[in-house]
Amino acid sequence: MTSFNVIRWIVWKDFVTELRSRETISSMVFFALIVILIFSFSFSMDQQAAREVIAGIMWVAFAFTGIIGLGKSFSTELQNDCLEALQMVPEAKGAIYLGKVAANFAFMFLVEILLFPMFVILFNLEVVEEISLLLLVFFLATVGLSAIGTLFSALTVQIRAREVMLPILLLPLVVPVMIAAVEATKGALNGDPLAMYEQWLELLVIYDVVFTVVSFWMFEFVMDS
Amino acid sequence: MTIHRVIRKVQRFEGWFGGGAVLCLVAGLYLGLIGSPPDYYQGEVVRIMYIHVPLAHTSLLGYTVLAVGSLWYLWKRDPIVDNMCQAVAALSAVFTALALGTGMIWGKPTWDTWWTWDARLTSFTVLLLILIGYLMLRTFVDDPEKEARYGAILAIVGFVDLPIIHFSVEWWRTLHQPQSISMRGVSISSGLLVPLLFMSVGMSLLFSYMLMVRTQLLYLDRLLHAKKGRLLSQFHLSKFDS
Amino acid sequence: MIACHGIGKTYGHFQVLRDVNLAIAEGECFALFGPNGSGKTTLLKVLATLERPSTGHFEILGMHGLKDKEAIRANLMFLAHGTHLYDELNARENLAFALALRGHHPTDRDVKRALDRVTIGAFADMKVRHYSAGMKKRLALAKTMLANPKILLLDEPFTALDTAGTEILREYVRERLSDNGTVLLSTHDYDKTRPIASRAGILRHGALQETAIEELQSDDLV
Amino acid sequence: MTNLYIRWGGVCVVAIVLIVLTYNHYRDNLANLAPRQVKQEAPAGDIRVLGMVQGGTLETHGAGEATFTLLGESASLQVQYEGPPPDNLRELKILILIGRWNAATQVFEARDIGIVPNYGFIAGAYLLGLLPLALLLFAMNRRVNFLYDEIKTSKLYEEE
Amino acid sequence: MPGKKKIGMVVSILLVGGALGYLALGNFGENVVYFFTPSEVKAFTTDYYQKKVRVGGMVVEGSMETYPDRLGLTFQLTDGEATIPVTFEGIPPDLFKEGQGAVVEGYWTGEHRFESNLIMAKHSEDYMPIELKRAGVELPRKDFMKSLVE
Repeated sequence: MTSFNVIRWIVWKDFVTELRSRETISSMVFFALIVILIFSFSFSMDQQAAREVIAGIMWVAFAFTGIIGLGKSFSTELQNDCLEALQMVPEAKGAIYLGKVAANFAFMFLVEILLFPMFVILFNLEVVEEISLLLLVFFLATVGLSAIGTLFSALTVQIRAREVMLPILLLPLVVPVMIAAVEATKGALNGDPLAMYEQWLELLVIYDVVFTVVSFWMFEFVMDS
Repeated sequence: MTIHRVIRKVQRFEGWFGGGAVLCLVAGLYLGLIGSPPDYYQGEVVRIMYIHVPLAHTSLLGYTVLAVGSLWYLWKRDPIVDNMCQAVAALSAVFTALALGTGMIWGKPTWDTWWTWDARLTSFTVLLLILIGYLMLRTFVDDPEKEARYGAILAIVGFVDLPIIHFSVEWWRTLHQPQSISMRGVSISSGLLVPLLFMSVGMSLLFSYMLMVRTQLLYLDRLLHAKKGRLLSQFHLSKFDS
Repeated sequence: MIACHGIGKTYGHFQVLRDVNLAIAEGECFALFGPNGSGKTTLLKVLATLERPSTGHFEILGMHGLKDKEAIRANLMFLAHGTHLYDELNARENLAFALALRGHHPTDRDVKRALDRVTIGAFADMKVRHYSAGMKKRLALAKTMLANPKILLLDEPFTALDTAGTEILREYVRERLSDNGTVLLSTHDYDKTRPIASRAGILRHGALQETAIEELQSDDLV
Repeated sequence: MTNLYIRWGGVCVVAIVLIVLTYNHYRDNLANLAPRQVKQEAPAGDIRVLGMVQGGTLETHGAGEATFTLLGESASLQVQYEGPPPDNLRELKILILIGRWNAATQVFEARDIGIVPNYGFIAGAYLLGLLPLALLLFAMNRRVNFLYDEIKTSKLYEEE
Repeated sequence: MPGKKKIGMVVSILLVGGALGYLALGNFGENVVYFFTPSEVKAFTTDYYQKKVRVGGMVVEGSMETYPDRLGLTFQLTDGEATIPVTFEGIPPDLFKEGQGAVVEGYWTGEHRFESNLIMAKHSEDYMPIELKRAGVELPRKDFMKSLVE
């Protein structure tokens, strides 16, 4: 099981690097806090109004912090040309992809878990009942974002203007994730009956499956000429 | 290099495509603007359909060609297929933008708004954004081999994403009328259908013709630059040897 | 064993390599000279399966360079200009990670011996971030030693290395050659290369000219 | 190059013929009057009046008869409609009425109802749809010709 | 190894194709609550009261009434089985009229009235000349509710 080993080592390396430098997660959290702050300036909200727009604000914050994390994920590989070493790994590239997806997913999910209480406190939400459903939505949407985001992070890191191109290429492609995540989050926060938004959960599952598989194969062509 | 030969063969009929496009479009325009009656409900404005619907269809056709060509490129690595992909992306982007534009003009008198975040408008906008991203991506890579490869990856991922985007925005909100021509039958009366068919065929022919011209353009461009580059290197070498 | 057949590479409108033909047998060390921008690094990257040649093809150990990339990579190390080291990891972790990706799991004793051989054993638990350029180069060399590949590609290996480091590197190259390995190195430094290279060639504007190493003059190499 | 210009000249001629034909076909429908003009000028014969059906004034009597008030910008008209069963008659809708103005009773006697034709939108859509395509194609054709010439004259061409 | 890769590829294509097919063709479209029908609205439990929902149906002929003094109207929306009263504030879209389909967005109140602030009129996908329409020609119509869904 060498490919499983590769996955494990990639995740290990990303975690140790992150633990020692704390660059990615701290910048993600800080950026998200600024987003929350700016949104709280631009909307003066009572609780009812907050419920309408909070899901959108939340996912805007999550998506942009996620893009910061995804961009970092491969741009750290550029120091000392480590990317070349990854490209020269004899194993199939899919293992590297899965390792990177796992690491990126973990970082993004961790940041979302850290930020969610902030939203609850700052926007006066009541969520105690629906917390497990919300976590499920976060989980599914983050899998989708990191699956396709990892592919494009690896792609854009090898071109000019990479910081600009990652969101330009990624955001149109994750439109379904954003719509589904926002609608499902809104439903859960409103305490709507599950029947009203379970379709969005199914859409997220479909998206996750499709893009994990497609990106897995495409990653080979990103890393390998 | 079989595809090379096929392309060369098709290119020979380029003129037929162009001529056919002009004939069909002229017939379609005459029928659409003069020969066909107004709709019972929308009145004269329905004539915008004859230009809007073919543009939209053709841009989707273009995206399909792009995805198939990209797969082909990743498999065979034939540079002329990549030239075709680049050409079809640019043309699809233009056709999509024009479909959106004419759709907006149709929306004003019928829905009383230039723009609404309706399902099909949204998904076409996303399609346009993906195509523009594709074209931008290609300008940011120095190595033509990498440029082609990355472009192909984006095109394939985008193509797989297209139905999901379509469904997600469709459930999210929809206002656009359903398709008039579908597996369940045609709900356009013949007087209005004939010009639409003419315009559709004409627009597809026009698209194919433009695609051929543009592929040729990019191929010649590449050829010229390659030759020039080779001459440049030769010049350096000869200077060095003397 | 390396064999190139008419390799060419174009970047945009610029032709970096033109029709490079080259054959290096087992136990041979080929030195690639040439001014800056002549395409040395590009040639090495093509052979390291990092870039796809625009024209031509090549074989390494009898395996097709575009079809059997994975098998080639298992038998090849590329000591590139970048050292392929992670700044936040220490020397041991860097070695463990890089080799694990290649499917090797060296024992602690092997690691210690390799680090001692490049004389950085004392800094084994220090983050690479605090290393000097020469130390990084030595650590990369230790990594190569542990992987022990049949084919060794060295991109300007003597830069940043002091006299002692150069000697360690040359010693290792000799060891590989006596073990029937193949070495291709690009360099500007005629004097440091002379003792190990068995053949040499000059790249000029992407075209390779093979010459006997004795005939090279150092002003040729500017 | 001359071939190219001849071909595109032909396309332009066809386009102009189409435009002229279309304009002729619709010339009669282009003139509309506002309710204010009708009241002031009291034109005789068939006229076309454009306005909005005022809310709460529509009364239908049978299939093909109705009375309502047509609201213009600064004036309104009493309308009596007699004709084929109207499909598009509803309150708060902008319409074109075809009929005659009875100056004696101050009632507009409509015999047909048309939808606002919005020719401007149609012309705009067709121009927007076709003009950029034509320009783009023309530019590409010219560029291809230019490239062929360039490759020929600079003696760069050889079979690859 | 190539054999393994081939199996992986086939499995992947099946997975992607299956997921997309499920999305496009499966009965997924049917249990999507894009909008409720009036009969479903009538059966709402209190959970759904005051929740923003969409209801699709046909505007009952002759049920439309406008307010003389302000913009807005009331009408009945039906799906053939149940009929609900709808009140609407604002200017209705140009295509909205009796006997046509409409999707309204708003709240179902406890008093069994639907308060809407957004009407999405569907202009039907039928196109025909006015002479034919007056002659009473009907195009082969599809199931009405189905035409709303798609």
